[in-house]
Amino acid sequence: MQTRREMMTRSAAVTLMLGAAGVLPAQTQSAWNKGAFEGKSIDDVIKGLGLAKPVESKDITFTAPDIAENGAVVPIAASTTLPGVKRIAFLVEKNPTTLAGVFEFSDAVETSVATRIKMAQTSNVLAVAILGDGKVLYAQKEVKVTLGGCGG
Amino acid sequence: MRRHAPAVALVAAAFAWPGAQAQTGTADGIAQYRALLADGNPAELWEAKGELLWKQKRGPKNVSLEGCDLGQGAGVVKGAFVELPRYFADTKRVQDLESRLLNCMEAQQGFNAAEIAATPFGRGEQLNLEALVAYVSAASRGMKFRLPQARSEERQMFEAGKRIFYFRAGPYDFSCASCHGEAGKRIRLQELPDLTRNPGDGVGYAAWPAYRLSSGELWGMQRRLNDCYRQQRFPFPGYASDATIALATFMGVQSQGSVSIAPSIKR
Amino acid sequence: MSDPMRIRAQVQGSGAVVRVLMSHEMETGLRKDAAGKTIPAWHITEIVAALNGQTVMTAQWGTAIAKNPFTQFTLKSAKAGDKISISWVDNRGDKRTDEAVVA
Amino acid sequence: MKKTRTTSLAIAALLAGCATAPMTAPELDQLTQGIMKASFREQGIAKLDRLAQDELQQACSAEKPPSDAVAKRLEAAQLASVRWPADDVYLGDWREGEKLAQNGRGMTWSDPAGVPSGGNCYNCHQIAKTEISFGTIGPSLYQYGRLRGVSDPAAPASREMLRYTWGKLWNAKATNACSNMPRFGHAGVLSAGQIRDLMALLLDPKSPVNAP
Repeated sequence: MQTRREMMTRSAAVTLMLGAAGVLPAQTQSAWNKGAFEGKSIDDVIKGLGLAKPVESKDITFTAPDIAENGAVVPIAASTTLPGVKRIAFLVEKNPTTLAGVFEFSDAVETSVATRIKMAQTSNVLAVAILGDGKVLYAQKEVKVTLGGCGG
Repeated sequence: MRRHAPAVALVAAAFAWPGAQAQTGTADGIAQYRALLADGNPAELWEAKGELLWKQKRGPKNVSLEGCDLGQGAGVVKGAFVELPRYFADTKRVQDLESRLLNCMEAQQGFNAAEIAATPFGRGEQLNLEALVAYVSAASRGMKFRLPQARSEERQMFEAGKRIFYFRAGPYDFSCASCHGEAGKRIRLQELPDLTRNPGDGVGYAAWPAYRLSSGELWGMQRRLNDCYRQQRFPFPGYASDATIALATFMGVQSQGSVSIAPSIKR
Repeated sequence: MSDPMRIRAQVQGSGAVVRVLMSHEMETGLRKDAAGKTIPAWHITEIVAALNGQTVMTAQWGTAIAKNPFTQFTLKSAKAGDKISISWVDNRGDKRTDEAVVA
Repeated sequence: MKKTRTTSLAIAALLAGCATAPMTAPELDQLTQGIMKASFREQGIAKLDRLAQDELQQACSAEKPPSDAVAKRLEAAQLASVRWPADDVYLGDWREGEKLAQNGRGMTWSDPAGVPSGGNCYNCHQIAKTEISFGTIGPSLYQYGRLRGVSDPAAPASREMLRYTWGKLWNAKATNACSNMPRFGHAGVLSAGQIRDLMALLLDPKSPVNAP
């Protein structure tokens, strides 16, 4: 078991190492956004990320299943061809904490990402796209989480 | 990830499914969910780990498993899984993959097989066994089951397995056949393979070992059967016990000629 | 020690599709063990993807990314032989980097 | 472990000894019994006595069901053992019944002792329309009371259906010897009070099961 101090030192060392190797971009060298990840509502998260009010947009393509056979693993994907999108965040309205993850894109990649999230119950899931000019757009979908197996 | 069709195409296919929005919503929804997960089975992580473990010098004797005979000769992995359980002359037993691996770990690497068999799933050497099981089964992916039944010991294990399959007991009166005795049935939303006959390519016996989404672990047939018996409200079947090997023989012979997709991905 | 990732980078058109599987518990910090004790949160917090040493995508993750995470993204421009590396750091300070070659 | 190993060897010897002529059915039965005995151990609340079959379990453990005559005799014996509800009160609270129907826990080796079991109903049956995750091993029970004309459970005309349903829940084998459904009352899986709640879920006109 390690002490808290050791852990912090190690974490800082990792960040420094990755930073020195040019692996971490300037934006994420500041640590993980604790405030945003502890948010318990969409508003909390938007505030935590320091964003403007999101506007629903058809330009964000958001893929999620209608029904999740297992809430422990829900495949989702978001993409957009809109220019200027720098980040995409995934939010689950009814999870204990709302923000699942934030992806940040350089010009070398498409603004398109797929991942898998956990859902505690049936909920709206949002893909929030953050543009370089401060605009915030989103698409959402309800995903039903079903009970499965013998339940024992 | 082994299938090289890009996930985007799979996603598109899932949504272009005829009548995706139509009346049978639930079944289509589940099919769409599974299609979205088809690419990128975390079982690959276990396959990779298992390959390392197979080749790594380990145990009190510090040797690899490359001298282990899974039925195709020492060190031959490809094609072994689809011919198990089978009779082994050195142990004079019909053995499934897990019990055979235990033998090799004891005889060659110097591990204590009984101790590993008694270790709870998902801990210690059991974790390594699961990786080995993923690796060995993956080496037969796409091959058809062809369990040997030439020896009387093998045929007797099939017959015993059949009897155990239909054996009803416990407070709920369940047998394996209670849930797996008829085609087209489900528990909740999960289809139940009919194991009284050949359920086909990649179904039932031909889909295990598998990555379980619910626990995020890789389950071999031993763990699959163990949890079936738990939910049957039976007492605890010993790891690699003859009852589990007999059942595996019964199911494997039923699946003769069907293609193994193991390790697959399951709810 | 953590187990290796599985990284596949496959040329598609002038770019490449990158698929990554990571071995990680991604414990939420909300579950209890058999004795009723809360299992502490343990999850990947940051991801960095680089192409030939140049960062191309990063991510911050919370506890709601599924166990044994899967992520897919697309490089606009890549050719066979290019080197992709993926690094993660978790909330315990553990880290891992794995590499793959675009094929 | 040592004990298991010795028994395995004994079975191996038995297997080897019979390598010349195929085993007869009784020999295979005996072999199977030996394998079962050597393979299981008790764990938590799941003791080895659970492997001891009663007459009905034994009769329903073959590939083919028992003959009609045997089935009839077994059904009659099961029916005779049904305990009917005290004070003629058949219906409890459908809300509690719905919770029980959803609950699939109880009586496994990972369940603690003394915790009431669930009914496992949705595992095999469609029941309320709102639950889309239901099994199909048993028939749909949606609109159960409504389809059977039970508009007033207290009316004398409803009595036969109340008794039939109670009998099914208490001991499904009383009407179908080798039914896949557990004998919830008979085996002590559910209490009479829990069965009343399930009765209400199926038969109370206010239950969502019977919503028009």
